[in-house]
Amino acid sequence: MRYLHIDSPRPRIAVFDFTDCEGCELQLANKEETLVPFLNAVEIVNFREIATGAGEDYEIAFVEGAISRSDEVERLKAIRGKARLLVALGSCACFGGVNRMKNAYDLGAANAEIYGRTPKETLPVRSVKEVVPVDLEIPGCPVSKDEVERIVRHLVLDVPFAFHAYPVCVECKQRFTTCLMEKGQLCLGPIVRAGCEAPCPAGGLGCWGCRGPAEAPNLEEFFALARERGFTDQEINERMAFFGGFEGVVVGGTR
Amino acid sequence: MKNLLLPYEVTKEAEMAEPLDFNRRSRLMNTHRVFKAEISSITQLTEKEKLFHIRILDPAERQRFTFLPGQFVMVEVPGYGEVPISIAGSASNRGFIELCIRRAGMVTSVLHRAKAGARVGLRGPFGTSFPVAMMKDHHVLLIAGGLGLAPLRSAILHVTENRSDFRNVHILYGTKSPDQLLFDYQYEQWRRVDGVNLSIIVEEGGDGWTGEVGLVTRLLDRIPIEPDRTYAIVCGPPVMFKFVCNKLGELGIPMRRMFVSLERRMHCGMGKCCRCNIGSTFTCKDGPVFDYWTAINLKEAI
Amino acid sequence: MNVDLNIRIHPLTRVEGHGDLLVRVVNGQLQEVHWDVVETPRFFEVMLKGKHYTSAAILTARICGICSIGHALASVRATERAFGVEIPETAAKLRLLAKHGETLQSHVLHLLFLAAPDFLGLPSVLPLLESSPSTVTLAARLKGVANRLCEVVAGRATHPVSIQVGGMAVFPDRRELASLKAELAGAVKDLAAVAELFKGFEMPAFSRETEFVSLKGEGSYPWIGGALLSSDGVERAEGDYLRMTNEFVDERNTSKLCRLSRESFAVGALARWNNNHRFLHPAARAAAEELGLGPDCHNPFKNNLAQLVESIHVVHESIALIEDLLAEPESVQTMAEVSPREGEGVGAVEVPRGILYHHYDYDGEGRVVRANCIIPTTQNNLNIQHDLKRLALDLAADGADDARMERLCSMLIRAYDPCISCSVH
Amino acid sequence: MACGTATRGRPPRRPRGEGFTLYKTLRKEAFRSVVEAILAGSEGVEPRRVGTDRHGKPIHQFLPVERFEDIDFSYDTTEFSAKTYFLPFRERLSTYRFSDGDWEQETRYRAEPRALIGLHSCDIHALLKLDKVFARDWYPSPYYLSRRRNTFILGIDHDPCEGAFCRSLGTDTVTHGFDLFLTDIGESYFAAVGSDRGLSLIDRFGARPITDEDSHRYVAERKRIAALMQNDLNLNNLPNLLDIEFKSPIWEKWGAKCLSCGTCAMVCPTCYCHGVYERISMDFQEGAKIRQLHACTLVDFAVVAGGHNFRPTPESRLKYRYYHQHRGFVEQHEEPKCVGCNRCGRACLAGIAPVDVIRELQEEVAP
Repeated sequence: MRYLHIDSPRPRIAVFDFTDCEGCELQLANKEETLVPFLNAVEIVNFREIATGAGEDYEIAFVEGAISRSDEVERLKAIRGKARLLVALGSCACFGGVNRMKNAYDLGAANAEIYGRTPKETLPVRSVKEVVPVDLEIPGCPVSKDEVERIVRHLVLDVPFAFHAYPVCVECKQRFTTCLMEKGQLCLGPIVRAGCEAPCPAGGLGCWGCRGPAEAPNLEEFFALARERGFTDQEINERMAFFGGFEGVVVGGTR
Repeated sequence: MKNLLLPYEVTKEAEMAEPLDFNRRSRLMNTHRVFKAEISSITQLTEKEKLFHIRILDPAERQRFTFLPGQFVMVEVPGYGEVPISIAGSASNRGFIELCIRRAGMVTSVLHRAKAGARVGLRGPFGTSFPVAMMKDHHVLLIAGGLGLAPLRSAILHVTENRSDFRNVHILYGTKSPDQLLFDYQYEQWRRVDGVNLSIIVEEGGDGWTGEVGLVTRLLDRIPIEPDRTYAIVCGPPVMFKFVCNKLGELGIPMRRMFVSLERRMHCGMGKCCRCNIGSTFTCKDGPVFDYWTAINLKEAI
Repeated sequence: MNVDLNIRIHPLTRVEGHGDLLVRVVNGQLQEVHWDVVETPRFFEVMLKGKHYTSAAILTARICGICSIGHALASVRATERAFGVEIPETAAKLRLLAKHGETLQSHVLHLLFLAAPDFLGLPSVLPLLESSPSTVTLAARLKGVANRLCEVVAGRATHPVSIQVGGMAVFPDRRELASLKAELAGAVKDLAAVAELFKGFEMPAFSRETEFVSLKGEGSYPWIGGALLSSDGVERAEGDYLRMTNEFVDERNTSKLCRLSRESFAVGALARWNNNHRFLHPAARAAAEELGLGPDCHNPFKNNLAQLVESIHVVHESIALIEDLLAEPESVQTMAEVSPREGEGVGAVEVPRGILYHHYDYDGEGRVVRANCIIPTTQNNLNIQHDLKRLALDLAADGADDARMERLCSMLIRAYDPCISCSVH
Repeated sequence: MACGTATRGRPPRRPRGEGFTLYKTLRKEAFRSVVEAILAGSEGVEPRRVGTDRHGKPIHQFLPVERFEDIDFSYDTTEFSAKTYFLPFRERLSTYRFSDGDWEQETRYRAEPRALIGLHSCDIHALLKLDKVFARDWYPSPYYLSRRRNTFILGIDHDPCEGAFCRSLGTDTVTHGFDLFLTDIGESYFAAVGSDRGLSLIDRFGARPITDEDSHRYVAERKRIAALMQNDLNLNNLPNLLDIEFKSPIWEKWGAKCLSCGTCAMVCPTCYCHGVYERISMDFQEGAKIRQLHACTLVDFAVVAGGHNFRPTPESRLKYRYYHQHRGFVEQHEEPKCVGCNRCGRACLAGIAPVDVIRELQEEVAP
């Protein structure tokens, strides 16, 4: 790519995964209409899910998943050591994701319940940035490929990227989705960062907050209006805790 | 309902036949067409600011592009976006347009990486201008703080090029530190123009600085001012022009004869997007140059 | 021949999740062969405890990014059976359509992106971008149709949103359904091209007598719910899945392991083919014959062919389903009333890699008391190990070198299209 | 006055449909044929029932409809306005094609014929206000004009909508800005004809000149509707009031409630604030310049390059919204931007309704 008389080489990227479902990696192979140019825009040197051969000379590492085992901590640190830029891909990497709910349970008992007398190693779930410094976080469960594409273009051209500051409501309006709160469902849309194009409310599911909070959300008013509509503090808290993006935010003082 | 009216279309030829009526009721219909231009040279002014010389490629379009000091253009970097930039060069120069651009957002950082020869687009010019015609036969105070020198430079160049039109001319310029001084290589040239006084001041001098230290308002203390025969143009951040204008007010200059240039983020330049609105005023078409009376009466302006 | 081989692959590539392969041959004698699943445990069954029924499917979809629709379907089915909810017929059709979208997407991803490079002697699909861009375009087009089918019907291709307890939350946009129907007609042609490609691939000659477990077809090729069937003659009700799986834990794996009548059994496309091929669409059966996939096939490499045959089947069935759905009136109901009650329910669904079970116990408030999920790859893991052992023995006896041993062992595991993250949930 | 014809280099100042209005009557039986004739030749957008809200009330949207049966003319207010058919949420303004360091710009603004059937008078007023910004002000927008000129508008009269305060803004009746506007006068419709294409259409289906009796019936019907209007908000003093109350604690109170979600502006029939951004295609061969509607209540509306936010608080943004609606627009165009449809009030989850905010402002100064 040569533009404005600036040469932009294809960045060498690697994709790694940790405690996760690999759904975000899968998005990298989705959005088929632009898949070929997407794969051509970068040089993939390490991507276990789709390619054999593990190059170590990458500049940008995309890391999917939360961290929940000691070998993962070591592996992540090694990746951080090699990558010029470390990108947390998806809600698990950014916030711990659904995995974070595990931390609310006794891990010993959990292990005994699942594995009986042969327990497996497990640590409380952490997000990537809780273990190593992160340069860029792309939230979403799964991530939006469109957003990933935009970010990759910015990485190729080496210009700063900004996420939408506003909440999901804007994108529901854009696609004529009738407000689910008006239909009687709980929806975190008013306090969650847009950029997903609001597929969930359009599919009949209120927002569960996988992208984390929008910029300066009005939590107090949101809690008040949700309560007014008959939703309990427990419901709201469970919803906000689901993807880990609202860590530390609680309505009603108990959790 | 077939055969409804087709949309009105404008060809380049038709458009060229229309007078380019800056910021008055323009009939130009292809509102987003840009002049294709080339960055002919780039000068690093400070760590964050570069001066771009930009030449419109089509000779007829180049000839047609004229502006008044204080106006701005939308600089289009295709694929990245548009940014509003005040013209820093002389209105009499038909060869190229000078833009002093600070690296701040996405588009400006791309521009900072561009090399000479790169092609960009220009839309405009837009907005109101400094009242150079009214200033004729008056004393002139040209005061800038920081990046404010960029829009003010077009006024400075107008005044120096038409020196005989004006009485006493004072240019006062202040920045935070010496390394932020813009166009330092031109100060000598401006000073040599007969009867132009240039004073520079910085807030924090540091080693090697032998010039004045303090706020730009300090420079005003030493200038003899004839309030009823003086125009002032003040460019800089709101906090700076507020202090300067208050001081000028104390010296007896009427607010209607002080002019300031306001900064907002224009997206369209045509008074449509509302992003640059201050209260009910569009900075892009009612501004960016306002007299100080109007400016202080804009809700939330300062 | 006295050959020494020492193959360690950590982790295996072009599969979903982390698994290690180890083969050690000394003096032509097989010393050790292991397929170890080392994926990080996530404890979904524990996290489900106390969750409201409305969040169970949303949570369990996150077990797997590839078969999230299958998980959501098994989850809502388990819950609906616990609550005694009958979903509207239209919802059942929509669910099957979403299921087909996922099956096609997953099979195409496996066949063309993950498996085909083995047959072409390439490390991945990426070099094809240069050497054979039309193959990549074909794969992308097929996967695109499949993903759009999921998006239109389930709201999203990964982690669906419309599959909810009681039915489907929305009826899809009719214009989009209609355009999908046209696209699927194109997919029929594209799949014929894929079949041509695979006809040229040499399936390794390998066979091992295996017990195959799947849903039991009754009138149609089975995908969602119904009786469970083994090729060794075991037949049980959906709710009796525990006696069909017999899960246990070992030291080396973070995935559990399963067995039934023998030392191990297999699930997945080949199992479904063996148990239910007579219910396939005629076009799919014809393709099987062309590809050399016969009934009672015990060559695990041919799971690839069974996936291809199933892909053809689901495309044809999807076209018919869309025609049906387009005939539905505007006012058609897609959700049933749901009132939670105490009780338990099991949902069994044929996901791309085999039969998947979700089992929940609910309290009277509709909150999960106990949950159990058994994943296809969990059921396949032991069978993969036994297949590997046999394959390694054969190859060692044949005097295979490192490269051949590594290639075929990797291919064998890949042929199962294992979903390792899934198996360690 | 005849409508201007487009000539090269001189766009008409007025959009089609404005100016002289003539009246006819149309038999009710012919109505369906009129609608079907429109649908046969262009995409039709009509009020359509899409569900029910949590109180069991029907929700309507303006959506493309293919069959007459699917249109629900008895709608109250649609959740979203019809502005999207003139100002889409997202619109490509220009395309740049790159080649070896250079680029070419391409701009298109052709619109396909469309018909909006069943608009209420307030929504037609909304279009007239948008006309002032995009068709009659400096730099008329070709994107807007091409859609406006290619959209056939058939309006209908209706009983007052719940919560609306259109009467306070004079938007409960309309005299221009449409092709046809129908009022139910019993056996037939009293049709106001705003364009030649509207006239030739109803003439094809047996429209007749009005009689005195038709006029009486029409006036009676208008009286009946006017009597049903509930809101009696007087907005005359509002522009002035907004200046005086710029620092009122009222803004603090409502600002604290505002979610900054932009819903009010998104559903508004006249809100046109937008942002312009560009995207490069994945193959780096093409750049697109895109206009996307923004909202003055969104957190980053007044952020400038470098990061400074001129309106950092919800309070300052909400206040600006009212200021623009009822003060700024008046200064520019001699009328408020608001049409009183109360879509923003209905859609606001936090319950910020313009009627309440305005009443409080007015009471604040009243002793």
